[in-house]
Amino acid sequence: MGKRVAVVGVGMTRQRSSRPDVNGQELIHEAVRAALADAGMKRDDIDAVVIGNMDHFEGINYVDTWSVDGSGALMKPIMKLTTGGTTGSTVAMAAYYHVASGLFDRVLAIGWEKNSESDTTGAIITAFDPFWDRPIFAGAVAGLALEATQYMHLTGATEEDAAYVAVRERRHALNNPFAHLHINLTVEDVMNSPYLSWPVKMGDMCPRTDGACALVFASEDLVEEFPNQPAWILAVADRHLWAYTSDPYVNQALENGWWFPALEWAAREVYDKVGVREPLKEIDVAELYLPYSFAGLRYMESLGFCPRGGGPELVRSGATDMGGECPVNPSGGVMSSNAIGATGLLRVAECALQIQGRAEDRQVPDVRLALATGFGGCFWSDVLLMGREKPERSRG
Amino acid sequence: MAGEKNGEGKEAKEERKELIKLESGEAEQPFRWSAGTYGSRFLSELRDNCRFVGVRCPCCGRVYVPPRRVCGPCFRELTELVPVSDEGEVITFTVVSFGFVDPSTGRQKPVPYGYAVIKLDGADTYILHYLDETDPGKIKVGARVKAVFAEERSGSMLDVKHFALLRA
Amino acid sequence: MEDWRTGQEILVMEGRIKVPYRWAAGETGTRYLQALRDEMRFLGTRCPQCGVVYHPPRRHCPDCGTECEWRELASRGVLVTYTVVRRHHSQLTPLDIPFAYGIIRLEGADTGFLHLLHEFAEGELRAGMEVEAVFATEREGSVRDVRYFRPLREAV
Amino acid sequence: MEPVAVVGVGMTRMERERRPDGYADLVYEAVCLALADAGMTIDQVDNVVTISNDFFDGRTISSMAVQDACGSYDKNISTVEGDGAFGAFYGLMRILSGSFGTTLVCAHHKGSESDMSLITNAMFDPVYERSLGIEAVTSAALQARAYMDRYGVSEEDCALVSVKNRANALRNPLAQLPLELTVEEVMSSPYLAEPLKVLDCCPVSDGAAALVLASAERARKAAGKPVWVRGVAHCCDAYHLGDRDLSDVRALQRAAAKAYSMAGIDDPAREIDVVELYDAFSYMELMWLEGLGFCGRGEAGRLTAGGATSLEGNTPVNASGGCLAGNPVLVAGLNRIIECALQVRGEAGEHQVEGVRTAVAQGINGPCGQSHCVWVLGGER
Repeated sequence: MGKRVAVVGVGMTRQRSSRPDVNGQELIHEAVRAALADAGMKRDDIDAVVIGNMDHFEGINYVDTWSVDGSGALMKPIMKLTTGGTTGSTVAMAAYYHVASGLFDRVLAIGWEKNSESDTTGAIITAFDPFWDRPIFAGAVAGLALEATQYMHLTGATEEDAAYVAVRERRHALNNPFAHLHINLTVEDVMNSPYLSWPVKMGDMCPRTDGACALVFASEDLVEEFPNQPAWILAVADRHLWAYTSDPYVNQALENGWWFPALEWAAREVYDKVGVREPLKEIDVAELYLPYSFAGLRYMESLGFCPRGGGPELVRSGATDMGGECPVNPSGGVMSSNAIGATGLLRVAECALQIQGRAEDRQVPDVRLALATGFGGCFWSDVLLMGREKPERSRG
Repeated sequence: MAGEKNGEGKEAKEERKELIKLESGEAEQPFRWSAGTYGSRFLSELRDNCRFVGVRCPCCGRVYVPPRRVCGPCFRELTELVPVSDEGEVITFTVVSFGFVDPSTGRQKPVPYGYAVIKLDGADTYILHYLDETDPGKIKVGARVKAVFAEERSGSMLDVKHFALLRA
Repeated sequence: MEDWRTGQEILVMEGRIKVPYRWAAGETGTRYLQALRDEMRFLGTRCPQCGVVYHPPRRHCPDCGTECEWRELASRGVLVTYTVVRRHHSQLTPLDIPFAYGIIRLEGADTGFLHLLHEFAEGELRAGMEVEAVFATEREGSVRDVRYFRPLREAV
Repeated sequence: MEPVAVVGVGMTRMERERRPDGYADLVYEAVCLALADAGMTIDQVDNVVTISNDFFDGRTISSMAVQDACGSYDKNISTVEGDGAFGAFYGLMRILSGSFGTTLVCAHHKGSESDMSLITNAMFDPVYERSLGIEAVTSAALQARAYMDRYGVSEEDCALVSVKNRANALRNPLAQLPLELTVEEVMSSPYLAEPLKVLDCCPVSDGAAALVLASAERARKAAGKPVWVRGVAHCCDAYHLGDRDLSDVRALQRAAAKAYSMAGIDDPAREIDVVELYDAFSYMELMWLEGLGFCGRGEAGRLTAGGATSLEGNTPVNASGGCLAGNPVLVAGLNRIIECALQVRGEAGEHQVEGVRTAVAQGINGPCGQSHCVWVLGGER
């Protein structure tokens, strides 16, 4: 049986549009140093390092070996994982399995990106098939716009419904000193912002960000050593289903009304493992990878927070605001900071802080159960459930 | 949490202080991607016959367009070639209006353009392609479209210039 | 029925990834490159904890993470190892063939750094020999502001 | 460590150019072979780890291309970007965690589609090194020179590795470059970057591989003879080439020491029967043999010349022909593990070594073997 695993140290850089004052290794180092200090550790205490980003955003191959000056992996095991937008959550899951395996007791997970160093859309387009997709595809913004169009068509949701999500995320970010965007937007501001790719407007999208995040994962045998309360990983799951950018639309139709199968199936797996039946009631806070506003409607439905088509009503009800039944993205989420390789890991970091009661101005009271997700690839999903109480057994 | 103070107020400092950046300039990574046997069949049919083909899964019956060797859900090898129509239906669409670099050229891609996820008649999976319309008000989910082929064809998706909206 | 896959003509796409990059040297890298560009001087950084002088400079020690301090280095040093390159590559080859890559430990530094060697006679290069930097006339703030290193010539 | 076994293996042929098949086609072939070998269907695979590299594939999220082909539909899946030995390690950990009983690990590579020099130039730092044009072969040449200078190893010593491994490849039907060579022929092949000559270097290859790992309980249900993972570890040295003594093998030594201690091995030369290591360049086999503790530093040339590492020797090294006989990058480390598993099973065919009970496989990441992963496999738990 595997070890139970907790997050015991959190480090992040301030998320910024551009960090020309540091190179990539130095940016990574900032987050690593913060995480080690937070966990009261020295570099020598780390048993292994897991790192992730997307190669073509910085144009650096073999980032695991390149990063050593900053990651602290000198003469240690380091492994790179990359799965696109889900990279950060993938890294968190890999760190979890490193510790759960019993082979490593203290593992550093690092996610980072310097989006300022390239053309983000240009780099993302290279994720898609050079024959079928690449000549036409226009990157994440336009890809998400396809989803938004379909969502509105199927549910009757409006652009204004989505704007409420954008406003909530930016309002929450005002409480987070690490967030990239600190702007107070109104629904009108979002509605009046220019179209990037119809129906997606500037105000609906995440920014391009430079930033890094590092977490320390520790085995149940050692959690007493650390100054922070452990934030336990209760369950993790992912689904990466498709190979071509138009496949997800197919599967929705074929799987008899599955809305977003990758997210639904992964969520179902972690809910079953932990025994969650009514997510909205039972989960105290959610840090979700919502790369744009419409995701804040549709993905809530896929996660079982409301019935299909119920996203707009849920968001307008205030249930996902600070003080609501289940605040979503108290950090401001992806729409306020998106250093892609760091983004999924930041969701886990924020859940850890919430569980530990250390989220300061963005703290939700008495968090016992927190949900983190990663989104990316071709509508792929990673899902992690975290909690305050040590689980009865390991059930990754 | 131990937050890092670096990065605070940097924006202001940058104006005063030079920070060097190194540029990749004209550097590029060239590739010779094989379309594979299945992709080559699809593309040569486009090039030579202005025709779309797919492959049918012997297990679930799905017709994959463009063709591929494996049906993911069934994990079965696909062999049966199936002709599909050059007409179909818009599943979803967008109109791109923001500027970005085309990674195939290193230059800005011309915008605006409309593109769609299209279900060809007889296919169960969809393709992406350009539409001949840039006004989102004039495009509808469910609209009928037909492929318009290029005069000069070389065996690529761009052998189809775009899909034309069929107006009633 | 014959399998259609047998004898299918295979199409190959000549493509490329050409995403433009602008890599930040950072404050540490900028100061280093400015010294090369403006003063034709090499700078390293020293870890106050380990005592190691790193070149190229590091903001923090890769070994212990301590913040490093600046040190001036000579523009000559010892060739640690080298390779004479005989194959030309259209995008990569920086100098006329044959040239060499070398790892050079400058006077004052504890680590070597990678650069080019030129102006050497066939068979002249040896590990342990002294080499000196030859700077470019037009300098723009990159490691190529040093054109290459060459075997140290005694002052004429 | 709880017992975990390799229960199914599959490798495609390694070829200069496998034009009719894309990444997905190659992966499907390897996965089907591994499942058949394990006597399993895809339903018995609990989770999947794929291995690929966005640069080599010319594709961000390179794993996306193989989602259908790796059989991961509605399963947990992740992707390691690095050599197969590292990816397999992640697959192993996912079983040890207790969450999964089996992991399918697969890797693909098509060297024919990219420019190896440009791809490997991109592993060098964009601020300090990349504009110098350094890449895999020229950086390896720096290391070869440093090693040869320090220990008095000759080019002929290295050439002998090429001769031996290409000859071994004559017995491996999956090898790309089986050759009957002489040391003189290697010596007279043209220099790419001194002291490396064309015949000291691995070819550019296309290929894929897959293996199935299983817990003890699940291994009992598999068809073939389980090959147990007795120890595995990895370790990474400094990044900038000048920060390292390139002739040094300390990261490999540390990884090997950990893997050996897990496996209870005190004297590798005596206790290990066969080695498959990452010989992308001939000199690497010598350096890595020393790092793996089969002889003292600087002695591997003599060991090789004495025949100890030949098919008939005490510890045959790269009986399959190694990377010198075919190097689909990333797949290479998986191939090393698979070859070891086949040797332990006694099913390596023409290049089978007599009486193999324990085998060592090694893979590397980064320039000049910066990061090493070492696996010890054996017939007994």
